Amino acid sequence: MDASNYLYISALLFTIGAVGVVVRRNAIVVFMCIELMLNAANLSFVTFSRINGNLDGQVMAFFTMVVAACEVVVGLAIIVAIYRSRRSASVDDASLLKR
Amino acid sequence: MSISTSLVYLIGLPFAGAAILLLGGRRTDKWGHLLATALSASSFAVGVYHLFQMVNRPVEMRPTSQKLFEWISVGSFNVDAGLLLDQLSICFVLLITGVGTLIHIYSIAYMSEDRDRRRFFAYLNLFIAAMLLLVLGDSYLSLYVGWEGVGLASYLLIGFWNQKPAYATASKKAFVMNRVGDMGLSLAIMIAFATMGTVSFAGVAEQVDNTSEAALTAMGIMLLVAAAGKSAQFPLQAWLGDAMAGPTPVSALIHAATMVTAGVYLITRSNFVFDAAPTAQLLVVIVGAITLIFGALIGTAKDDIKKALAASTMSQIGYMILATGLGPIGYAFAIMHLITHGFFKAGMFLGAGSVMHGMNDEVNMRKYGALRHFMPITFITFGIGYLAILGVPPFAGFYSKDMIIESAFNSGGMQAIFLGSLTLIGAAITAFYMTRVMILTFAGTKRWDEGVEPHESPWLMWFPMAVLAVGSVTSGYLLYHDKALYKWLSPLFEDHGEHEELLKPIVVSALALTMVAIGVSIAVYKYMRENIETVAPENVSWLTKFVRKDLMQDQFNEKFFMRPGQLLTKALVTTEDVVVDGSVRGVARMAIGSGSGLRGLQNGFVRSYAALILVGALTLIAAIWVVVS
Amino acid sequence: MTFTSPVLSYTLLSPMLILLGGALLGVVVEAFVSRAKRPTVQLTLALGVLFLALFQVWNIRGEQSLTPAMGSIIIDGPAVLLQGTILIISIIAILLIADTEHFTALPAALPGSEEERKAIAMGAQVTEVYPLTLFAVAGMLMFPVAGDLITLFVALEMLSLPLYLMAGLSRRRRLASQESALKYFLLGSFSSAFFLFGVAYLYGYSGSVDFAGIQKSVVGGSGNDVLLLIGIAFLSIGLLFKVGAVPFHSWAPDVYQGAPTPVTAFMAAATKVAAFGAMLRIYYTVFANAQWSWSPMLTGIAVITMLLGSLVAVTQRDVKRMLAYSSIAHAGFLLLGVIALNKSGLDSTIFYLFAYGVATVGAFAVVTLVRDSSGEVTDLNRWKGLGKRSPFAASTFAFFLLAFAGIPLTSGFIGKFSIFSAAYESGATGLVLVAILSSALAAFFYIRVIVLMFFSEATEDGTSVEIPSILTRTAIVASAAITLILGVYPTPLLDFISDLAIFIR
Amino acid sequence: MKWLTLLMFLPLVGAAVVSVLPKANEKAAKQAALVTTIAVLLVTVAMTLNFERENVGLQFVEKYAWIPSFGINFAVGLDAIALVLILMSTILAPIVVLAGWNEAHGGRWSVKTFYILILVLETMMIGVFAATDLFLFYVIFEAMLIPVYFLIGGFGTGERAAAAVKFLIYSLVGGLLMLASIIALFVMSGDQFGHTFDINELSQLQMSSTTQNLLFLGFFIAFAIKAPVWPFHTWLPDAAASASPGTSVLLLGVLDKVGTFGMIRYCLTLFPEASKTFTPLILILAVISILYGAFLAIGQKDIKRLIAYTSISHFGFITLGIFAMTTQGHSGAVLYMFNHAFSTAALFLVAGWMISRRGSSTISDFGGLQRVTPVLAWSFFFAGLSSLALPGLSSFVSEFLVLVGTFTRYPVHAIIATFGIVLAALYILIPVQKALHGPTTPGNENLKDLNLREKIAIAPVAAIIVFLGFYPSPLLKIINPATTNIIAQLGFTDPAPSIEDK
Repeated sequence: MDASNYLYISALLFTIGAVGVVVRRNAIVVFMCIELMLNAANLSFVTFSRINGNLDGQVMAFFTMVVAACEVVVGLAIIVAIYRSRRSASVDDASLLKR
Repeated sequence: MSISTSLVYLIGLPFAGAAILLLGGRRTDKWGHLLATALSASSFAVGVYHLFQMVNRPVEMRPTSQKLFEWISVGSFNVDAGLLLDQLSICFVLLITGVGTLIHIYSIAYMSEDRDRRRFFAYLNLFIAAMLLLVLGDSYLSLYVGWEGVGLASYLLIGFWNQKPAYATASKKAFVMNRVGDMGLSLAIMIAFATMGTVSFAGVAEQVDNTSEAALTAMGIMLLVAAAGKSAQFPLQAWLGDAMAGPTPVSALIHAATMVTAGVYLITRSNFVFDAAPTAQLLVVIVGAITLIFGALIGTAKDDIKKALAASTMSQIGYMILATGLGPIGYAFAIMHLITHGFFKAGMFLGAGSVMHGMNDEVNMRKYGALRHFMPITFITFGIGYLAILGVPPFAGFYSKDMIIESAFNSGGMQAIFLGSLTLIGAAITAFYMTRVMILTFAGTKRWDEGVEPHESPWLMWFPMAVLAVGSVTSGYLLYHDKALYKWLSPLFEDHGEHEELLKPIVVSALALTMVAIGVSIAVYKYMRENIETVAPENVSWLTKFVRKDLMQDQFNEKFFMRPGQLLTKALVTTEDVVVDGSVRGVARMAIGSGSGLRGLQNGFVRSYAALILVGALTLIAAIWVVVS
Repeated sequence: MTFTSPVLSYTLLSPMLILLGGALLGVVVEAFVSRAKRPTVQLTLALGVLFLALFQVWNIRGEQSLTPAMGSIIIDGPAVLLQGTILIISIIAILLIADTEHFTALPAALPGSEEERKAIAMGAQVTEVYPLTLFAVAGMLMFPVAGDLITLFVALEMLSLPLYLMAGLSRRRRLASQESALKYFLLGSFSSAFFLFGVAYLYGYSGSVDFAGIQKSVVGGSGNDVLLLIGIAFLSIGLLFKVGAVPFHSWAPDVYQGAPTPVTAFMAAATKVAAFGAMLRIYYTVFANAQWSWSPMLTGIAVITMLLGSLVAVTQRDVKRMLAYSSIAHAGFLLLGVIALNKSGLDSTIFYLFAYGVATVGAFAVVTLVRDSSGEVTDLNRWKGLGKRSPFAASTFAFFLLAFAGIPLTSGFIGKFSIFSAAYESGATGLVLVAILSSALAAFFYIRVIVLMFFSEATEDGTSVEIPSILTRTAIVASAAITLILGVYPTPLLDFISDLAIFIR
Repeated sequence: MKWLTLLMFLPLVGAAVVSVLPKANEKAAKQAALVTTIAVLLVTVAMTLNFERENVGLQFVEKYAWIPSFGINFAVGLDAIALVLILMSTILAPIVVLAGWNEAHGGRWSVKTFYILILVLETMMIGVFAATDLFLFYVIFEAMLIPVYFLIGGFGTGERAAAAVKFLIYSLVGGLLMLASIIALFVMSGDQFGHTFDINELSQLQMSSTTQNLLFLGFFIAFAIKAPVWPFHTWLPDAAASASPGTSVLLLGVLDKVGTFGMIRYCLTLFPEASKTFTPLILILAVISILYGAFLAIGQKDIKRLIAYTSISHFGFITLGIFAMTTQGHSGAVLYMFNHAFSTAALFLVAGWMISRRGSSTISDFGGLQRVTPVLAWSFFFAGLSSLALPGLSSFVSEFLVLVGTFTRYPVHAIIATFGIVLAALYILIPVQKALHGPTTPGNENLKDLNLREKIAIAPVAAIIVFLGFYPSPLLKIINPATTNIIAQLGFTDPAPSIEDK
């Protein structure tokens, strides 16, 4: 199977993630969409690693996972805090700051 | 040409007077008028001294000059502050300081009640100094300083009682119209420098032959504009009548004898320019001719004694200007008439002042009448002036005016007859309105307001009038005799020999006297018989109304200059606000507007921010797609 | 496959290591030092660490090495300059952070809850902010010296994650603060995803994640340009997001406004230095030979950034938001230096970053002084007449604004002049004209604020001005002094930068 | 001896002294300012006496490296034009301090602040004329906006804040345009012979005519805003109407001269070809300024705005003289700059006294002042006469030189400009009549005449006006070699008289 197909899937996943960020309201879902984008990137890394025939891409993917985990920690902390004060996880409700 | 070191005193003495009195303020109130008079008199004495010096020198050595200091020097533009006293300027010096001193004396009494008498004398001295500078400057630029200086003095003196708004307006009007003339003078100077590289009289005279006629014509016309402004000639004549707002001695000195004749001086001084620019010369004649009739006509309908005299002044100066326009044959006669006019018109103005003094400052002649019994001296001196202006022999005007009429007839060509006739008609009208003035003032019945008790003026006032009256009788003959003035002045002018005589002098005199007789008769017929009403009748012909309104001169100026000017000013003020400043404000508003618009992007929703980022990313991808394909 | 043990040059890495060590120590302090002593200990620790790192940076100023950490880190002149700048700015910012009045007593407590009141009554303080700051600084130090894309990505996250948290720590208006944290976090990770995706494509393009390898491919020009273009574009999105360039700027106003002001000061100034530092290295070395691919993109972005920043700033009514838009406009000006791609562009960008960063911290420091009973007052209408009530606050703030506006005798002018010259030298005449136009627009709103402070009458509910604590005062005075000195006699710094600022590749 | 640094340093010392004086002791601040400005004046006079008139190069040159990496030096030096303008500024300064003794009291800030600002401004006024390094010039050119901004906004009246902002924005926009040009010059100098800001070296730059034209415009518009030339003038009436009289004097008398000075020093020297290209356009703008300013002055109801518009008219004359490219025009323009400072100073100071006495600046609120306050009235009238360029007063000499210099090359422009002298009579005499003549308006009966301090302040101004009217030679002798040199360097010779040999 042609490796470039993986790239198309990766691009598709990335796009789905990006669109998801824009259209979904729940902060958790938005955040998951971002995770989807990161993973799309990971897929690309691995694919390119395969195409290029070296391991740098795979190493990068591991790094990404670690970083994503850190992001989850920070992100959930923020989302939980805001959920507790607002009793809502909708990102649209948090629009005090504007103009 | 000889060198003198004492010319500067002529100007310096009165100037010092003005400076002391103005800077000294109220401290000089007690003796200020005496100082001013003394300084004016000493200036006169210096003038007389110079006259004797001059007479005793050979003809070519008569002009005297004094270089004071380097005034303006930039590149090839070099003007020294220099004075020039020649045969022409000495006439003026003596007239200015002589008549000036008499009027100083007169004013001591005339202004004795005024709390600002000191200031008045300061202005008078300032005027004398400026006028002397005008006639003594050796270049157009020095003349210009005096030229505007007298304008300033005139402004100050017309507006001396400026707490009356009308008087303040009159003074402003005089200054502004004079400035129009001054503009002409400055342009003339610029033309002189641009084409001849010099602005001194001697330099210009030297270069005239090498200069194109077009340039000379342009310069001549600009000089004429200047002269018209200062001498109240058509079309810049309208200020003179209003200038009578000033105290009467001012009218006598500035607006009759001296300042208003500066135009005649300027044209005579620039004879070399006009002689080489026939078109300009023709225009001078035309302006003179129009003004002499114009002024005379205005004079026929004036009830204000001073304004009647002012109109007469305008008309008489018209004669002089006309004479200067005739070229070499006319210059000397213009100056001669100028001098005699200085005597008789100043005398009459002082007479008018004397009348007003006795009549509680009433100027309306319809409220005079029968004053000959109450003011005999005034009557006599005024009467002498009257005879002089009419040109009755042997009074001064007879000689000077007849010479001008004669020159007009002898100027050659068809224009000669036309000009000659005009001057004769002018003489007739002059006779009419002056007779009217005499009758209304001194003859007839009393038409005074209640409480007015006419009385003769004190000797300080009638003495100058008497002196001037003597001058009005004798000056004409003295100057005429043996062509004294003509010979005196002729070294300055290039007279090209004999002129054909269209009419013999005796014929001219006869014609002139006939015209005068006609004018007098009409006036006597009209004003001796009927009762004069104290208010001017309203049911008069349109012509009379027209003349009463000074031939619509003010209305004309208002309609064609003042109103459009005011409209333009208003329009520009609006333009400034709406267009010039408005466009800047518009740009600012636009910036703020677009800023507020863009602010809408920041709507507070994190998803739309993400969308914005996404749009940015898509744009980049689109751009890449364009680049790649 | 043999395992090569890593060779590390500890001296060259020491600034970062010191920071990381200090941050970890800070965490330990949180755990073991009593609550009462914590603020002092943490502050001392943070300041000590920062100064020590700065000292180390100074010591390595002449060094150049491609391999202090197996090629993952590059230390050269610009690296030293940028690290020094970040450290100096952080030191000043830490002085502001030390004023605990800005931070919530108990971040976990609900806003307005009994719990929170109790914490306040107890005098609790969020001393966690110090280690967080130190972690962020460590990330910032690493960002511009990264030698491969992995390090770059890790550094990016390392500087971002603590900042997300710090944005939510405000004591007053906690809802807004939390909101700003959320927005910053979501958008930040969103852009990180783009960044990462770009990294992936660059890897795909060159088969390498280190800068040297990518550069080789770019110079060789053999790879697939589509991959390169997408890679550069997406990588740039991540970087441009951090500097707040339009259209990736929308987080900035909201976060600047919502975050505690000392944090805003720190992030506005230091993040910008780090991000621009990384951009300089990437565009000046890695992609220098692919100028055709990124220069038009950056030019377009610079233009809209400068114009939008200035235009929108004109209409702002909140001082922090106004400063946010001002910082967006300044990001646009700084892009000029990146686009210039010449030595003077490099020099001037570094100078500008330093000057701007210091002035920014100073300006926000003044903002922290203007308060009423419910905390900071950022509504510009209530800044009216400040000049009368507090000449010190108003005049220093006015001075910083003048520096932002680029008035001569302030560092801002020298910065603007040098960066515009560099852009002009590179032939970007049109860009310079747009920059000049935006400067004119920008001047308008800076002056507006000065007018408010000095020439408008105070409103009824006038704000009081806090007597600045010694630390805040030091921060303000130091910033103002640096701004003035760099405006009057910038020669030493300019020469220093000019001598050092040469990338090794 | 380092004359110029001493000169620039002195006011700063004064400012430092004032700043340490106790706030309550206002009188001490005033006295310190007065003493300082007088000291500066004395130094300037000494410099003038040491100035070599025939030497057309720069004198009193000092040069210190400032930012070597950009080729920037702190370089100062004087040619005759700069000397004359510095002399003008330093004469005005003590007069302004003395005349405006009480004008700081209505301010937003302490009296001390006012004098510190004035003294700092004086340093900058000297520096801006003395700078021979373009960068230094620009720095001072921009930096001096700040003290003026605070002087207008802090010590002015009426819409002072708005006026101050308008002033600053206009000036900054102009300054930024100039900055664009300066950057271009800087980069080009780097390409051609190494970075420099020395104006002599910059004038050697090679550039295409398009470049030159564009850069010229950058400079010219900045100077035209400063000068101000129509249509860049609208900030001036607002600023002048709001500023205190003393500030207005410095604003119109000195700061605006930087614009016309810049035209000579920078536009003509750096871009000779472009100057020639744009001369026709600029001459038209100048003539429009003359007439437009005059008409607008006639239409004003506020005395300060009126004076501001008269200045726009006068600056039209100065610009006309500069771009007529004749020695008469140039010397006239430089002399005009000097003279205008004093005639405007006289007008503004006297108007200021009138306003502070009456509490209104509307012309129609005055009336009949001549009866009540003769000395005040005379001072105003005299200042007016100077403004309308009455022969015998200083402004006449310069105005006439400008006109005659223009006429020899551009007669049509000169003729149109000459109409300005009629309008001048109107814009002066109308307010004179309204304010001084006529019956005394109710409310004005008890106005006080000038006191001794005010008389002492106005006397030197009047003396200078009269003296230079009759004897401008001392100044012209200083100015002439410089202007002749500039004209010659630009490749112009005065048009020769069109005498034909018949």
